[in-house]
Amino acid sequence: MMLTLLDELLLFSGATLLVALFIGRGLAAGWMVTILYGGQLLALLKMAVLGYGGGTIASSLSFEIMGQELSWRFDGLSWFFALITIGSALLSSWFSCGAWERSYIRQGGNIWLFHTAMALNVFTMLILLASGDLLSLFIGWELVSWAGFLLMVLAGGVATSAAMRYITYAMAGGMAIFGGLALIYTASGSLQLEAVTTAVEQMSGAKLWLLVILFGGGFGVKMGLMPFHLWQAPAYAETPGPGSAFLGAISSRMGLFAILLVLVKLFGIVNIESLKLPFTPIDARDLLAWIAVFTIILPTFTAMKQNDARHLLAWHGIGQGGYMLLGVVVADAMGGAGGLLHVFNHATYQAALFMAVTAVIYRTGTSDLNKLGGLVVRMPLSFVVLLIGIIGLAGLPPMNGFVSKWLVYRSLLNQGMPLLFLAAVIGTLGTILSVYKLIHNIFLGQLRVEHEHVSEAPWSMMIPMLILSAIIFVTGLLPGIPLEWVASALQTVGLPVPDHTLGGIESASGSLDMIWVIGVLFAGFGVGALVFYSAGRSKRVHQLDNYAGGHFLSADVRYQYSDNFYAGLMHLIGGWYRGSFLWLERSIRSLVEFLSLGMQGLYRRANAEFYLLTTALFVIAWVVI
Amino acid sequence: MSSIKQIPVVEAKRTNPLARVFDDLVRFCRSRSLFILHYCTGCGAIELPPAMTSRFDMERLGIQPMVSPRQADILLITGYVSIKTLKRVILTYEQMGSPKYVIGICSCTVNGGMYWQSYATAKKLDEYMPVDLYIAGCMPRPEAVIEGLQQLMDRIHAGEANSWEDYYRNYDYYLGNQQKLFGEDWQTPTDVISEAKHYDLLSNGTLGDHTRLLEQHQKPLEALEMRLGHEQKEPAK
Amino acid sequence: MSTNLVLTIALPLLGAFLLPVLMRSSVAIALWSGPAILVYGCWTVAELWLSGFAQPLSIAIGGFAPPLGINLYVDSLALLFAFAVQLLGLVFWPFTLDQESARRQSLMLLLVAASTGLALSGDLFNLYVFYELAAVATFGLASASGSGAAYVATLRYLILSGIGSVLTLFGIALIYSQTGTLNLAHLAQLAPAQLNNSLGLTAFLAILIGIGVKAELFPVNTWVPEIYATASTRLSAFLAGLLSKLALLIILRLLLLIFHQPEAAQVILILGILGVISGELAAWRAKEMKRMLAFSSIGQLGMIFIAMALPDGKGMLAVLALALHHLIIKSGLFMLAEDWGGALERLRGSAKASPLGAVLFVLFSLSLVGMPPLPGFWAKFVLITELAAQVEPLYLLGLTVFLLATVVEASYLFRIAATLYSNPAPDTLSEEIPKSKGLSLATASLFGAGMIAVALLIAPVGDGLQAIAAQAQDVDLYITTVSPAVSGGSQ
Amino acid sequence: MSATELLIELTLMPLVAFVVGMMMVLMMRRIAAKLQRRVGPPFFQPLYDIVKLHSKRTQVSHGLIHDIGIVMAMGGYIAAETLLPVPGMNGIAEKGGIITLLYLMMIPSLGLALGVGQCANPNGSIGIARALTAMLAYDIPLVIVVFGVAYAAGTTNLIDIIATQQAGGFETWGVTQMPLLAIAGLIAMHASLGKQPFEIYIAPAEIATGPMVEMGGKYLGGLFVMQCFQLYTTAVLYVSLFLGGGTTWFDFLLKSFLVLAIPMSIAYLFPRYRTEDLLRLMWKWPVMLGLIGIAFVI
Repeated sequence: MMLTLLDELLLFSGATLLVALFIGRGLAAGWMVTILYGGQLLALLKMAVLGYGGGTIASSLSFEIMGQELSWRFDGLSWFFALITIGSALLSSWFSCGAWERSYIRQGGNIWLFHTAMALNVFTMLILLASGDLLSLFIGWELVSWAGFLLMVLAGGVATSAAMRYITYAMAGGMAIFGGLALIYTASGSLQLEAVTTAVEQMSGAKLWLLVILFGGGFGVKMGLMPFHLWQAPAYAETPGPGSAFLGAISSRMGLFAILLVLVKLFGIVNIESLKLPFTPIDARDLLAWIAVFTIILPTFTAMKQNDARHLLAWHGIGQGGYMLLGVVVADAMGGAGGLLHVFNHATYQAALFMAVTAVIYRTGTSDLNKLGGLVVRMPLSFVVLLIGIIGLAGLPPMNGFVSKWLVYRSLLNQGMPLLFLAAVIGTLGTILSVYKLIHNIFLGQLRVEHEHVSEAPWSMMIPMLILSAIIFVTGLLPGIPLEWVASALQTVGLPVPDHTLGGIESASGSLDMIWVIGVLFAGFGVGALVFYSAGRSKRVHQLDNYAGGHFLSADVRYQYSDNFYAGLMHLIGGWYRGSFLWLERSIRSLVEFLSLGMQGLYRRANAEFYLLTTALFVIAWVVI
Repeated sequence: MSSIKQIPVVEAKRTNPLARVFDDLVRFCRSRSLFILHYCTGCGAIELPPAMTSRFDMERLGIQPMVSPRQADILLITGYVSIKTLKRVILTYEQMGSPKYVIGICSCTVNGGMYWQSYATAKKLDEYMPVDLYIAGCMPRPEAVIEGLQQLMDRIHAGEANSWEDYYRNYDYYLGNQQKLFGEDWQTPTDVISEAKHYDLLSNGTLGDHTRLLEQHQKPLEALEMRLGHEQKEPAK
Repeated sequence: MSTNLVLTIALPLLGAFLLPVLMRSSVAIALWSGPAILVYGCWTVAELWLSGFAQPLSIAIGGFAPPLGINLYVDSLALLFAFAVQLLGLVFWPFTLDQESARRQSLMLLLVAASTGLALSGDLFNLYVFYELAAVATFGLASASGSGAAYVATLRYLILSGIGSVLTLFGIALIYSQTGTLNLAHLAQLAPAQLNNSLGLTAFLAILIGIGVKAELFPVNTWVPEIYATASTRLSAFLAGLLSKLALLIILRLLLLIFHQPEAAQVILILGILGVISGELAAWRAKEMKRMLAFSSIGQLGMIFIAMALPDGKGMLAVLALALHHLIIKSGLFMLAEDWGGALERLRGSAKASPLGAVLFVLFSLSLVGMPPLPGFWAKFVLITELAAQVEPLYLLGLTVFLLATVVEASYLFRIAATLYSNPAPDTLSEEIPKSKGLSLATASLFGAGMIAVALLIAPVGDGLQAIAAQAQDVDLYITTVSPAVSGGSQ
Repeated sequence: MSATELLIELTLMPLVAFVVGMMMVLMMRRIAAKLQRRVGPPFFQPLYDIVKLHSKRTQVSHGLIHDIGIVMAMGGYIAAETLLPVPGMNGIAEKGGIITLLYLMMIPSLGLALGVGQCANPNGSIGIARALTAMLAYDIPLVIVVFGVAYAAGTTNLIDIIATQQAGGFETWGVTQMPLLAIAGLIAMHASLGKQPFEIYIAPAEIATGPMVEMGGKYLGGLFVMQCFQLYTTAVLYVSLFLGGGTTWFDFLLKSFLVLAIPMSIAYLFPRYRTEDLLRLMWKWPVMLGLIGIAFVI
């Protein structure tokens, strides 16, 4: 049998899984797995044609089960997501090799399980990305969900409860999709994409609404969209360092992939737009957009209140997902491009950020923002990585996050959606606030006595971080590179493509050329440096030689502002954090508790025969009447 | 970080005429832009607001109040200086950026004034730090303050107000007096001696018995240099 | 060869009565005769199957042709279950050797005989008789563990199923009074004319509730948790896995052959939905593994009832798939539960003590919640596609309940999994941690292997089931097979 | 346009900005003096201050980031000026557009934040926390205004925005087309200057001028330079959004100074707001006005 390129990729990925599974206990295993990820990346790059102008590559693997055709293939969209998946897996696994691995084992972690779970995640994700019909999509979806569960549950303790919460959400989402699948099947008589598209055309509004809700909700759970976002932050944050980098980078984007495939490609934004919400001016698309916007704002401002670096980042991961969905549902050229480009950018800087935080934990043993500070003098490279990461996350030039957000803003502007635009910007501002808190409380301010002897993270962890930082900057300088891939992905889902240059976007209504912008920015820095350094030579002083209103500072006194950052802001908005969703979750939980209590009571009753007779009488009476 | 080569701004014996013009400009600017840090201990503070506000308006002379010692050029001390206060005054003085000037206002700073017999006040301010200018009086009126400031400005322009260098040159003397008051384990976070080296103002008066005493007690406070080393000093927790 | 099939009922029956006697003379023979009989039974059925079994056939006992005589109806469905009975009888054979063992083993044989009868018999009255036999055997076995709780539970079970039998008998009597025959095939012919009325419906419902006691039909299933929690695990596995399915089989046959009233389907649907809700919810708070499994099997049976309620046999395939899947998975889970009894909290850290058991548990759970590509997924897929195709809101309600129930199921099953994998409480000694081991683990892994085999061969298995379902649905085939004379339908 | 011309523009634009900015600082201090019946500083006072600060012997540094922060604070604005078209010089305005400009204007404050952070002084950190909060406060009305203008002009390119306003003289100016947005913009601009009553993050008597607490010598000097740029940029941005930019340097500068004079003459009449009051104010009135204004535009 002739192997297609896709087969090679899947085989490679499967091989990685097997290697991790069988020889994953040795210390060299990490490196071996990492190399295999590299191999997967190569296998993917052999399909690079998909990234530049499309076509599809089918897998020779396909089944027929109970009259269901199952097939797998890759197109531009799959390639784009697969690139991010494998890339982040490669770097995370590289990061985990060597020093981190040893310390993880020293703390009683099971490294074999870790590598296996990572490999399993990548494998299942590739299967999901390759799905050629709705049934294989669902199969891939469930596999990804459970693989993610495995990775999240690794750490035990708090992580276990977080993962349990996740799996309940994920099952709910999966079942919603399952139901939707059944409905579609009855409508179209097949789960092949073409059949579904034709079936959607002559589907009644109500039914399409139901489908949009089922699928949107189901996929939304994984993306952490608004009402279903609670599980994500703790689940990602409590995963062992590199794992959280990987999950944060790509895992929840599978939801976006599925949304693109089903809602955008199969249903079509036009059909979705035609669904009006009764008694209101808004339609399904606006509904999605507003969900996206709330997903941007609320988690971002929740992140601002976190005091654990990993949780803070994880909450931002949820918030950034909103930008992607927002761009995709606005669905004009710039919006679509922005949404998809943001997937790539987010993956890069989120991974870098989680890695930097993990490096800090590796050296100091804590990620509590109130127990750190001043580490820049001890871990300068990690600081640089974190800095680049947060600039990307906050979406400021010169990093890549700016480009994608710029595109989203522009699309909202062109479409004339002021409120959405405003909300998106509010999200960005909130992000700036909370990432400054992050970098300040870890790296700036007063160095604690117990961290006097901390040193920079080892190279095995440093190199992947630096590579990521380089990617973040380069794709910020030359957004044209990823935009090529994004363009071909957009074509496959049938969205318009913006005309882009190497430096950015060409548009009659105002274009963007990052090469120039960054050029002048650095020129400006140069001039500033000239002015600055031409003045007198400066003298470094100890951090305790500091203004304290005439007070004599000493090392044992903490002279650092970290807790209740943004106190003034919280005076105003602090009362707005109601935890309503937590309350909702708890109430649902307790409702189930209550019901199940009742049911057990039902079964604990001794007079079973009484039930029997009553039922008998009841049904007979029912017949007679 | 200052690996970049740059021109030291103020230096004696410059031959380059342009440089002399430049120095002149710099001195002029210094004299016309003075940021004051008021250290108002007991009394005398009351006379400064009028000097600043609409009646006399220091700002027309380019003088304005500042808040933290890092920003200020003039340390303006009014009223008696109790020993406790003096510690703070010295700390503040050492944290100020040179060229810096000290003005003692009111008789108390000159000779203890009405507290000349108190056990708890430092009588002569210039035993503990070089004072550029005393404005005597109990208390001096704003005119006097302005007058004094103008004198200081002229001296700065003339390049004579260099008493701050004296603190580095004769640190041992000042430190000695400070130790007399505060005991021999007295130290401030500022590493004056290394600064003296930094400004190449190290002279034979800088070091002496007292500085030796200081070095015995001093908890070292070198600046935290940025480290790139990957070898862990202590095993990671 | 077809007559050998009768032996699969007769031999165990014989053995059941002779065993105590044998026991007195020679223990060895007595010990091995039981398994031998079962092996023979398996072989007979398998051999019949393998020898190109295509057309269903009817075996008239004693040469009297139906409808007068008693007959066994053998189609692939019946064969499948007959085989399952013999096999599981073997698997769950009480090998323990003590003064009780003779009684237990003979009861086991009796149970097997009766179950086989239930699977094969083509006659309503025989069905009833075998049903009673099975019940009697079950009482004996359930109380055999000897604990007080077991006796109480068995007593309740006894009363309940007693009343159930009375109801069943009442239903059968009604039918007989109406039609004058109890032969299924014959009834199938007469039904459209004579039973398609409220009286027929009453009869059906009476039988439904009566037999529902064994089929764990809501609400006459309150004996389930007690019995399963107290009786020996192997028995529970047998009951939950097989006997309930046989009761289902009876109801299914009646539904397919005789009672086509929509009301009948509706009642089943409603009771099924209630069963799912009550079972899964009750399981969510269960503090003990066996109890949890008991409740969850109530829920699963409820799902099967929902499938059964699908009009004109659409759900046949789903019923089969779900039933067989549940048969494998639940038996396996019960075998695991044998060593993991007691409070769930005790199970902390068991995964380290017995990794294989834990892995099996996770696999079974995954299949139970329908994770592709495990067989459970396909079973559920078949069901929900059928349900979604219906227009009545009640079916869609069923669909919704089904999906929600699955979420609940996942959350409680994986709570156990998490407990297994979590670190043991600091003050527990390693020997305190329960390990799953020995025979039970072996049996469980047997079922696990079976499950994986099915998962791998899902395509052929699916086709096979479709064939079986098609055959079982075919009423005319049934009639013609049993009484060729009346194939014209002239009665 | 040839490369040399572009190069000249790119060098001239920041230079002009700096000079004009210093004049604006002077104007600000003079206005304050006049309001307080004082004479006020001499003409070259801003220059004196900057030269003096850069020529201090002691330059207390708390570390590399401390230095880099100041460099970013100056450099960010220097870069921003090249995106801000002035009469006769467009620089690279069409390469960026207004959104980019707004984001570039955040770089200096980010740099300052980093630099202050390494000073290890809580006063500074509190100052930055307040500054960022203030940014959250005034940027919301600001982006509403920018959205309105850009949507009305149908472009984010500042050159086109100015051109469309200059097309029909005074009638087509932003201020006449969208008066509500203009008012909202004015308030937001005032807050963005960080002058009284909104100077919550300077708060001399409270947190020792917040970010500047550890800044002396050229560090403070750098911030003075940054202030010049800030005043210039804010004023010119407003002029190009609402007052039709400038055709000649004369009316351009006239407009800029006038625009700046408005908040300045209000500023020194009020005491300072508390942080939450600033937020409340900014999120209520200008936002309301802005949204109504946008409603008119769309």
